[in-house]
Amino acid sequence: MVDVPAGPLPTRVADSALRVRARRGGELLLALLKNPTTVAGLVFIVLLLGMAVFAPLITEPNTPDAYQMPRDWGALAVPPGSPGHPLGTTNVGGDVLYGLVWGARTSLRLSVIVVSLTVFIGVTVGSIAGFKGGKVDEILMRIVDVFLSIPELIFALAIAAVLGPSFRNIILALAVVFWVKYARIMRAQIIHVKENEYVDAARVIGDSSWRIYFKDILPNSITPVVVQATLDMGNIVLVGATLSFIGLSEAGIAEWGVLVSEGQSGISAGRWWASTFPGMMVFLWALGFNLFGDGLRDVLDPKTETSR
Amino acid sequence: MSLVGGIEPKAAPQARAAIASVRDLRVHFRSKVGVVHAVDGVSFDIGDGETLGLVGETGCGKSVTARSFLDLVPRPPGIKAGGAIMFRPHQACAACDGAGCAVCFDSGRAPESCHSCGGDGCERCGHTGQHTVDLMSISGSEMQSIRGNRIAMIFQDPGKALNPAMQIRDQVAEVFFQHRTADLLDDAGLFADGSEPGGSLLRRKAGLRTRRAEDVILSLPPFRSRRGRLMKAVETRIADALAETQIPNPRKVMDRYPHELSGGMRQRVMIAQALACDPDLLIADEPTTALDVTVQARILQLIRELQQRHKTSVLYISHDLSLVREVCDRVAVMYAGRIVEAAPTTSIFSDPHHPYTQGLLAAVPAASHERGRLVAIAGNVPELIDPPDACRFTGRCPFETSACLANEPQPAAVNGAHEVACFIHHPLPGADDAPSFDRRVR
Amino acid sequence: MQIRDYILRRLMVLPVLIIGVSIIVFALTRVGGSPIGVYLQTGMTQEEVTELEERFHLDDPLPVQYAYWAGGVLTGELGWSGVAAAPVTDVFLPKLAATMELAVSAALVAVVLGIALGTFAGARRNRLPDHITRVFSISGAAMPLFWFAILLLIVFWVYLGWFPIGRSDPNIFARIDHPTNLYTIDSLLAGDFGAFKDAIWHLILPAATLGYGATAIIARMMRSSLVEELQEDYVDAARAKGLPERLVLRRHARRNALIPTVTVIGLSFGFLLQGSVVAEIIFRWPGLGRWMADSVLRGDQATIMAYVLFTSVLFLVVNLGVDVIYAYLDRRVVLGE
Amino acid sequence: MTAAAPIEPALRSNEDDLLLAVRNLQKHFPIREGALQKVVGHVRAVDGVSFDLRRGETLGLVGESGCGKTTLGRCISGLTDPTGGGVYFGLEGDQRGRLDALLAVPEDQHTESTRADLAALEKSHRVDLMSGDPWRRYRRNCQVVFQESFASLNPRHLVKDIVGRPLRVHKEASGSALTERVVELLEQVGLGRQHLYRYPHQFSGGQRQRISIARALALDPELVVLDEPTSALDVSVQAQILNLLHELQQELGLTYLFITHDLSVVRHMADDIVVMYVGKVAEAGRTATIFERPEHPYTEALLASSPDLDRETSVLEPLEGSIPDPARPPEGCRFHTRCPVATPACGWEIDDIVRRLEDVEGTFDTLDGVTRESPFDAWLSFKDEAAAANLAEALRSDAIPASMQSAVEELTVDGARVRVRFAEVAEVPLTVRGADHAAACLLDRT
Repeated sequence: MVDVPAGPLPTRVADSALRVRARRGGELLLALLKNPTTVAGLVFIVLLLGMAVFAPLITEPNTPDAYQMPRDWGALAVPPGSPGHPLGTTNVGGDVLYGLVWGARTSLRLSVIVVSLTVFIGVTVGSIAGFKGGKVDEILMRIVDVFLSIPELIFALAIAAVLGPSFRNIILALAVVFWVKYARIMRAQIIHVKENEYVDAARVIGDSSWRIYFKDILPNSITPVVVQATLDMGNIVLVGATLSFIGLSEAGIAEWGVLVSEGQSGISAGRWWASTFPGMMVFLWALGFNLFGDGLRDVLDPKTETSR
Repeated sequence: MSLVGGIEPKAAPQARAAIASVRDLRVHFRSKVGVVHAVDGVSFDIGDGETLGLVGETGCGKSVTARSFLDLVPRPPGIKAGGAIMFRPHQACAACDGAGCAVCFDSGRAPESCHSCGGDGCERCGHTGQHTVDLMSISGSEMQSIRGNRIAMIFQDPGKALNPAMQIRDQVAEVFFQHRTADLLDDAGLFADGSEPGGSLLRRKAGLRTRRAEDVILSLPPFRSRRGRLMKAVETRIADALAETQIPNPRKVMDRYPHELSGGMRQRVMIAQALACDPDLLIADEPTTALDVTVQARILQLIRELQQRHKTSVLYISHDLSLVREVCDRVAVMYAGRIVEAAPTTSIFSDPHHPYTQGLLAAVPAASHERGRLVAIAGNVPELIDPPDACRFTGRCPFETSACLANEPQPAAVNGAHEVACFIHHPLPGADDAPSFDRRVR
Repeated sequence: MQIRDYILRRLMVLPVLIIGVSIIVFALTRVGGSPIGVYLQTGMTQEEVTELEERFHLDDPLPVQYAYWAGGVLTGELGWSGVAAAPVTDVFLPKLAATMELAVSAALVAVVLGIALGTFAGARRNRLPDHITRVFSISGAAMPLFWFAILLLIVFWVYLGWFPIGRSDPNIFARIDHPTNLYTIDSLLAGDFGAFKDAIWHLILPAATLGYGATAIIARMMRSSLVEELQEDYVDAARAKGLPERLVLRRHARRNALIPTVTVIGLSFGFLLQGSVVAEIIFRWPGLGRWMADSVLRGDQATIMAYVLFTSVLFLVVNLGVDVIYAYLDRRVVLGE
Repeated sequence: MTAAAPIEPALRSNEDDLLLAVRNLQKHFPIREGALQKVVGHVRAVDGVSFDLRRGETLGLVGESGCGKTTLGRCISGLTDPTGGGVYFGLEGDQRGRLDALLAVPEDQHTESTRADLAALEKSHRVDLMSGDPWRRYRRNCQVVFQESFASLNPRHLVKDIVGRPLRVHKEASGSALTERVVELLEQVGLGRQHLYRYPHQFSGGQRQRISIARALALDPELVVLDEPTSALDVSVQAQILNLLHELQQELGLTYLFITHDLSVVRHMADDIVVMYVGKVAEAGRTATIFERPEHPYTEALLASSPDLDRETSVLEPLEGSIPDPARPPEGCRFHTRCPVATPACGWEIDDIVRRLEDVEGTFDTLDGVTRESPFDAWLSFKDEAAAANLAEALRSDAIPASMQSAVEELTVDGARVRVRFAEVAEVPLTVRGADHAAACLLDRT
């Protein structure tokens, strides 16, 4: 309603494409940092990723397999603040702090692998459906609808159960369940972007439809996928931890869901720390990525992007 | 006086004061890059029964000015930075009780006498003796009683201005329920003897206040027939309003949804809804821009006819000069948040004074302009962020001088009703290099 | 396109999806090796094994096996549940009632609270209530259900002791008969107010666990669609008619904002089904979810497959219902975008 | 259906200045409905249009929304394939004459050789059948400038990439030579080197259209299709763009197909005008003749309704009714449903009964069936005899125009059924009205 003209912004004469793209990136980052919730999300992410990367420095890695929880038989279920175990131990002597730190690394591994897998599969299938259209689109979308009709967690649960409990199987189960989301987003975006006149303009100058896909359609369709991927970095750890909590992962590994599950038996006896701290980590991890993802969506949303 | 579709000119009620006078209106917007002075000191009058055209290009502030009448500018980001809009609402004409007579020029409406001075003129009513309110400062409830009742508005895209998920009947009925509750009850013959079973519920129904649960109660046998009578009363009024705007078969249209009607038909429903309570002032925000040429012509003729018949004053917002020439009695040209020129239609088109108006008229691709020789005003509309105290057309004006850069020209009369805000016509006393038409800069 | 065509088209797609789901479920049963394992006892001879395989048609080509399997499912023969030590179909209904009682009560809370919160925030864009709702709904989406349930348990059961665990006090439960297996309804039918209070008291914590996430999802959608509707021209037109702000909100903006939110309510039902698995484990609630969790741990394939099939069909039917409401509420949809 | 009668192009150019020939172009979009999405009808957006495009001149394509002008533009620029007829490019010497002769041969009288000739001609000249070199040549020579200045530039590309892309695609230049050529193009449209490294959202509407024009000129084409280039711009910015387009045409000898709904813009810019109504040509001719002596009632109404600075306000009654549905175009002359001077032979049909009387209270409330022998002849059956009699009465009253009344050849009431038969009328063809001026109307207004 406010018909304030966009008008040319007084920008210095830039001499190279790189500097302009860098300035553009700077503009986006600046807009991101303006929103307090996004900054909070970013802070959580940096802290958690830092924990994951510097795990060996924070706590001595367990030999032979750093991902197995070290047992301190002398201190079974000691409360937080006791010597050597700032956050206490589980009822089998596992140090909770060690579990948190190395659990962060497991979660990072899980989310990075699953997100990259699902984005790749989803974007490919979505692009084929969106770009080809017609019968191919119809069939692919029916398959996607079938996958989407089974609630995420229950589907992953069934796959992991059939494959047998193991961390690797959880990754596989999550990949099979989560790729459809990206296929649907990508297809919708491509059909939306295909209508824009700059795609017609590219056809008029005689560019090949393959190059039009990579130069015009993909770059303008990828934003919602990036936003969803950021959100899923959080959601995948959430669902993964739930699967481990239910018991589909290997006992004794440094994984937050497993720790919460093992700590659960001590609750009625008042031993709350073994479940509370790992559960909180899952929450912070998911919260961080969700907050940052939400902020990213507002900034990258084409409506706001072009009106700046 | 221009005429459309062969309607002869009408006698303008000169005796009465302007229906609305805008005085130094300022509306600014807080944006990411600073405070935008979208409307920055706008003043004009709308004569009683007159059609005033407010013309300007995108971003000149014409739409913000129009919406300020009904306080529809969202705050934030909008800021009421100053000025006043004095409005003189009418009431039913005492002589003919609204039927229309010579006293009220057949409009059925006559001005209210000023509450504070009883009609002999005082400060509050701007010495007009007529009841006056400042739309920029009245209370919310008072504004509500004016919106849709004394001042109505029609919008640019009728497709968007009607609620897509609501039948035409319910949308138009809202105006009657909101402003004509008592009349509806009388029409339905309710409360004739002072009380009715379930009276309070019926009153709330007639005033749009009932919740879903109360509606259910009202549909039960003891109240059903009374509710039926009330609905029949409002439906007759809706049918009359729709028929007024030449909508064929109004009863059938009432049951339709907006997306089932054509663009022209939707605009007619909007106009029927606006004129339902016979307002004193109709604000038309580019009502025909989204319509085809032939449909636009019919809608313009309809607006003109209704304006003549009901003597409604009209504030017509548009960016199309040749359209405004056909519809309006007077025209005010806006540029960058200010009025640069205002005059009767005939004189502003035949003898434009302000360089911007001249540039605009020369830029319209009319037949008489040779191809390729259109006068294209150079440059772009200026950024209105904390604008300097100078004429806003500088940087694009062919005759500008240092005087124009130093201070802001105020609108002043040139001859009779023709006002212009330019130092060429009103040179500043003592300014050395006053601009003139024979000294071109670019 | 009439509403009739729109619904017809949706109805035609439903069986295709259900068949698709059944194919996936069948594939899952075959992925983990032949299902013969459940029936094998130690020390069986080879002939007995081959005889078993013939009986269960395990030696035929896959499509034929699928046909027999699907035939069995349709006739209600869902196989044997090792966990419940009984055929799946016998145990299914009472457990379904328990889960439904939990899911529906959580859904009621979520729909009412979610819409109210979303409206409250949407109408006050970028002011304090809006930010609070955004943080509430984002944390709701990010909240791990198992952690939230454990926190509730620690605070309200271990330390404060306000709420009991499990579905009901065993002897009160035994006191009345259970025609519908919905414990709250049964107690009302039996007119036993004490039992009803007990049932409600047991229901609060698990319903709160599920309700929080679902409320967050619905509130987030309601807020964003209300903000979008408030920017439409017809809202300004309603104000220009002289309607007070609360009527503009109630009769126009909110009603249209509800339409997309209805779809999300359908989707959040899926969220409740998933959440019930976790909530039932922690609060020892004897529903389908817990039965599924135990079956998963014990590799009891028949139950898992029955559960997946059932929840998917239920989810599809609920969403079809939501679609019909959506088409009915918003005539534009019937015209097709 | 190949036209039996010879195709009479609305505008005929002489041999040497012919750039492009459009012959009986049709584009129908299928309408799918019902649960199975089966095709129930066709939107006949373009329904048989023929004209020539003269080299170096501007042809204005004007009409209201839904008349098919944009679809026609997309067929000519090769963005959409027509469902009938064709766009022919690069016809030299007598090729056009041979083509018209071959197209005029009715389907059954084609011999082997004529069929082969036609196929050969179409293979190398018809835009949607071309391939290899002829296609590449056409593609370079026909460019487009779009209306929505926002959506026609890729928001993620810099101006240097947008304007330079055609040159890179056709490998005309690369590296610094490419940059220089782009700067040259930018200067040609009034921009400069300082705009090279900027994104589209950093420009005003007018500047974005200049970038669009620069891109269109990159391969120095012969024909530029301008699809409502200035409709989204303000008057002063529009003037800048129209002046620029005119200068470029003079300098580079460009041919423009100027598509717009704004009559004052088309009068200012176009040498010839084609007025379209519901997918067909209503009138075509030199701009001056059309504006001074419109022959088709629709053109006359269009000119009268559009406000014009030079003319005193119009006194003509604005048009009745609204634009008919392109999926069921009216018979005979497509304008007869709204035409103030319609004659009995203008194509009155059964649908007109519904169009005219549906707004009269109660006429069709009890109608329960229409059995059609043809668009002109049908039985209308009602539930009660009174309604049937009422309809028959209405068809004799002034509820319907006099010309429609006299077009009724048979009107019999049989109980609750009414049989109505109108005079069968063929489609109204374009008739020549003077040098290079044709109109599709039965009336001769001179």
